[in-house]
Amino acid sequence: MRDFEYQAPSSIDEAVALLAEHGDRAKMLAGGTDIIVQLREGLRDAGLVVDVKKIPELMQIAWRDDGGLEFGASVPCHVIYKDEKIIDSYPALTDSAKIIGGWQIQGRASIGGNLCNSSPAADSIPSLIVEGAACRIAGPTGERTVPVHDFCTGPGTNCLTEGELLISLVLPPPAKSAGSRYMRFIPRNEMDIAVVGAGAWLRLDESGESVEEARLGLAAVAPTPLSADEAAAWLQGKPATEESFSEAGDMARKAASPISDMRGPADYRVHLVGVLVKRALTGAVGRARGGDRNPVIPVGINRC
Amino acid sequence: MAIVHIPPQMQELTGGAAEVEAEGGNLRQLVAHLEAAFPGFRDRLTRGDSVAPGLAVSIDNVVTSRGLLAEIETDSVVHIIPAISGGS
Amino acid sequence: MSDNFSNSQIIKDPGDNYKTLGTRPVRHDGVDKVTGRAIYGNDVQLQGLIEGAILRSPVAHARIKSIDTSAAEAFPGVLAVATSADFPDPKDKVADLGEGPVNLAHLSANCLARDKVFYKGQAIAAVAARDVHIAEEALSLIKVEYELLPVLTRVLDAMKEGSPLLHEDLRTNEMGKKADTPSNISDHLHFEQGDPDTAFENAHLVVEREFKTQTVHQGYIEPHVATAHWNQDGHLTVWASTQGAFSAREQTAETLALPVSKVKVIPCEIGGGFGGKIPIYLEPVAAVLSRKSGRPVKIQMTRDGVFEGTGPTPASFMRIKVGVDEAGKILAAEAWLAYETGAYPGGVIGPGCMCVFSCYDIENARVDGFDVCVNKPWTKAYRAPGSTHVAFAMESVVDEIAAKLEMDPIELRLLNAAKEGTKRVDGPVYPRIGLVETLEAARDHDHYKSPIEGPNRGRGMAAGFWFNIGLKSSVTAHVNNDGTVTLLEGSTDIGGTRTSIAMQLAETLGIGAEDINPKVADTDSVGYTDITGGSRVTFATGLAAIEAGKDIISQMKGRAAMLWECEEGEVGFADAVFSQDSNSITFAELCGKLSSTGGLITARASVDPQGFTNGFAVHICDIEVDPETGKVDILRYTALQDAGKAIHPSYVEGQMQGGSVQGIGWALNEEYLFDEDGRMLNPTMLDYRMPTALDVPMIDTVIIEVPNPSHPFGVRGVGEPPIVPPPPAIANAIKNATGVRMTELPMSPPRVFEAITKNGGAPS
Amino acid sequence: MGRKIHVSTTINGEDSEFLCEARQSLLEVLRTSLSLTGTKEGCNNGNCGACTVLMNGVPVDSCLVLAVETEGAEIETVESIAKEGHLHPLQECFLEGAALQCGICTPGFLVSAKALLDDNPDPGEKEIRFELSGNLCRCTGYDKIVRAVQAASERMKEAN
Repeated sequence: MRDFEYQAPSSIDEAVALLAEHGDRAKMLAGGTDIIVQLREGLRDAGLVVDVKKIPELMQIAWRDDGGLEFGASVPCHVIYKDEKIIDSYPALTDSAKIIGGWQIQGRASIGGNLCNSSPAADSIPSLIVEGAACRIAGPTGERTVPVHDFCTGPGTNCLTEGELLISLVLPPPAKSAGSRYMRFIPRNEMDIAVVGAGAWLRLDESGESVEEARLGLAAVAPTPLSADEAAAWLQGKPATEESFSEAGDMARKAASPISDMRGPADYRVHLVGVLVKRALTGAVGRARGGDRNPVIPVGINRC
Repeated sequence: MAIVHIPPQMQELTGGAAEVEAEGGNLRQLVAHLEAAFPGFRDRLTRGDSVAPGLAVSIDNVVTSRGLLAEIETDSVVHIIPAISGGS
Repeated sequence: MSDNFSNSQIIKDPGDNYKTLGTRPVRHDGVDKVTGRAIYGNDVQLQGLIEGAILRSPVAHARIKSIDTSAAEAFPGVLAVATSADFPDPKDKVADLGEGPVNLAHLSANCLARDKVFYKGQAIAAVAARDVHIAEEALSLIKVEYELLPVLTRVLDAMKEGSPLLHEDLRTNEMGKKADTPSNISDHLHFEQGDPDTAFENAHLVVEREFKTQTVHQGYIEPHVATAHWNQDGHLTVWASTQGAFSAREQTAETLALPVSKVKVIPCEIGGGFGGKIPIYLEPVAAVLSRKSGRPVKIQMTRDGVFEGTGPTPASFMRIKVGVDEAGKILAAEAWLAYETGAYPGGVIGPGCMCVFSCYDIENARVDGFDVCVNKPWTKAYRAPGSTHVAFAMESVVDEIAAKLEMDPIELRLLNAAKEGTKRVDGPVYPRIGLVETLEAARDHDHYKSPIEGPNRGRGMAAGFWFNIGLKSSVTAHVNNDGTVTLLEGSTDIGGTRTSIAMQLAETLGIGAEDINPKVADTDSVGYTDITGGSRVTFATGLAAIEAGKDIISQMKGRAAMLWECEEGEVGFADAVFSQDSNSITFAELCGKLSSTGGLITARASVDPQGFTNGFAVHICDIEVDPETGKVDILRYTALQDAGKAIHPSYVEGQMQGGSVQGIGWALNEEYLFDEDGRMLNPTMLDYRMPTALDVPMIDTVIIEVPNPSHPFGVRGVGEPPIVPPPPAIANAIKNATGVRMTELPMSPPRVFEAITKNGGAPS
Repeated sequence: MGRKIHVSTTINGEDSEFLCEARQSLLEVLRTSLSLTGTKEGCNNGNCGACTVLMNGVPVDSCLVLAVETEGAEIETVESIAKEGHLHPLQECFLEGAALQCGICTPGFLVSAKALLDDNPDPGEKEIRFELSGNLCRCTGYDKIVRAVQAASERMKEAN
């Protein structure tokens, strides 16, 4: 790979200044599990690599006064999924963090990096969408906040403009009698890229029998991960049953417009959307009713 | 006389015979004997002083690595088969 | 100990009463390998060492009009650039280089392309520089002009009349006879016995099916790597990661037109081969770069270079037809097999044709096999080369027949099993073999007898076969005065064979395995030894060790006779003790007296065993299919094999388990994906999906010790048969779980789901 | 030619300094500049785990770490698993259980397995298979590796 300059700024301002100065010749380095591969394979070119892991804000985990969570864009996955409180509050997120690559990848890869890489198949993005996460972005003109479902603009592209930097992800306080689950389908049981990924979040009414509110996120079925709003809205007020979930899955298929590639034919992917949405909702409702929230080892039928 | 099994693709040389008898204390003598009876046989089975590339000879169900010097008993059974490539 | 570390059962031969054989000592090279001290090919460090990189073709079929390396040569830090112009013209010589005959023009052009490229990823030029980054940057400065040619990626297309030709001069070889007109079909084999046509007419049931398999790679974790130093005295030293130091020496010497005496190959520890490290790719390239730069040069392939630029095992198309009577006796069988040999002739269709019916006693049979050139990498051996393809086809058809006759699949196989005296379709007759015993052990195994319950679950079984070749092996043994023996052997050790060979010498001498110090020696330090392959090392190199042991005993009897002033013939030897009348002395004690009775002893042996045996594997697996996704989950797996005498049972089990999991990968997910232009889409270990630890269960093993009559300890090769049964065993299990018969590998989720859906299967 | 950068770090408990280019991976520097060749390269792409090392106690693929990133970090490689001339229980069990054949993946497995047992002294078979799924082995079929890790965990519990 071609050589490049390396800088590790210790403040956001310093980082923003570097990024603004070098424009698209500058590439950000968090966990490096995507960018180093892309540089090595010549898929991306960099004059300057900006290591953002020395910036305190990007490495912090902070619980907000409202009970919500803010975690730095460069916090590695293994820190996220080892945090009992995060597991309990945002189980879909920890599902995702636990299956991005193997342990060695999770030791480095960050949720923020997964988001900024903006792959249509990114495992964390559907979970961030259904957990209602927003992105705190710093730039030359100051700070702005963007909902995660508006962050990606296409395969490998996002709304970050020149000089901008993702600082952290902000999650709303966990709701009562709510649960979430992320599942992906891959041919192996680990070390693979999602053929389809589905995140589901739902909140039950007092009876615990019907859905008061739901959110659905999909990966690898469109140029960007997306939020299946129609199916989610339809679930409102529906009984929290397998029937409703599989009907919601059928509706979610309509939101999918996948391509055929080496990871799976388009029609197969559309079919899988229904299957995974149903299964993710089933997992989410189990957690909403007090079921185990720990990440599930993705092996065996119905585990993926 | 040793019995030589002729694979179908060589039977054109033996007038269609699938099995012929031949004499020889080793494979070279056997081939010479066959060449006399069936002209062209030597060219098909041998290259220089060894068995032709891609072919192997099994004598009494043991594939020989001794080439044309492999010993042949008077009651030996000889097969001409493809050479096997390794693996593992 | 074995109980802690495996779920293994050994069915011993009654005559078995060995001291060392059958124990499980820690391997002699073990500590170096768990502490990181073992030196593999890429761990070689030399004074002045520089690094090389390879430029590979971006297109699958083209004429090379020109190569301009001037900019690369001028790039700072570059010390040498090489193209095929730096190789001697290989002519059209054919040489036997360890894995059968190889055309040197093809071998040379596969190391650095000459005139034409035949596949995407073929090596074209190489750069040596101060470090690999500089070398890779310089590669991008090499300008190559291509004249694109039509690309053939499918075997049946390449066989068609009037299809574009890869090699204008290639004429189909029909067992020594060349066809008159050029073709992409390099070889056609035809076997026939009995009268298949009439037998099919008389059959009660005839099943005929077509099958397809895709290109798969051996998948060793260590990339190919070679280091070469071309000394000013004209001697070339090569540090290689190879399955055969002498084979690598010959291939390198022939490619460079050097006498073998000028080439020394030092075999490093080797990070897996499975057949893929028999051919050379980098050695002569590193050599010419060293000659031009005057420095030692190391080249390691990138992982995509390994996938695209080395020899995987072929994709295939197969048609199988089998006819049986009411009782299930096979009356006739017919096979039509087409294998892709890839860029150049010389594939594995031969063994494919010999293995397709090798598990059965079939009176009337016909086999036609074709090796076909296509614009893909030049295929090479992969564990039981050619056998897994045909087993997938044949064992699926046999399973379907058993189902149609409502017979137990093992009983049907027992009824038709090959045994001692069975005449193979390619001619030879089997000696003592253990297929029947292995099938019976499977039938009686708890796994096969236990019920399988639950929806979408099924059990399947299949049998598999591979040869056990002999070939040449040498060892040298030095007896030390402390009662130990240093053993130099010529076989490279991929999976613990140092120890299995040392144990055979120990058994011969009646001493412990720990008293032998085995070393793999370079080509200047031990006698000629053929490749590590063909499941031959423990068998043939073991024979050499036994011979050397006998020589040591007879020499030491002479020394004992000197001590006791008796005739050598009066000295006996048993259980490591020499004796005569009242005199007796242990092996170790006598070692201590060697220097005072004429000096320490060296023994050596070079063998070329003519014995030729066979190994059979029978596998049972339980699977569950997810009907909504088509994904197959392996629930339980048992591998049984007639291993002959298991010298070191742990490593026999390891071969069975490792081969099984390679076969599971081949069955479920592994395949080369190509676009229409012949570009591989998935040349990474992420997208070429080899099984991870989470994809497989424990692999239970049963070793059936049916002794090999042509080895004093009854050793059979065990390395290769285990990869053969998994694809059909899993296909048969899928059939029993879902009612769907899969006829294409891999049986990946989209394929299985499509088949289930077509079958009106699961709700979606 | 890239500019050389000075890096101070701790490797296997010893202070270590080296010069590297920004583009050089930790794997490359360990193997070439520091002669720690126990860490192996299988894919140079984060997909096989042969190059696994511990960085600040966490397993990482050293092919996906820039050497310059290790400034101030603590790195542990396979060379540090055996202490004071004694093999670690994992190393003993890998040997006794024949959990290696060619051995090229073994250093990576040992480092990952050590991290696993340090983190969870009593993992079940599924946990072991899951946590080791970032390490590919092509020889053993994993059976003996999983059993060796189980046996080592037993041994370490008995020792404590």
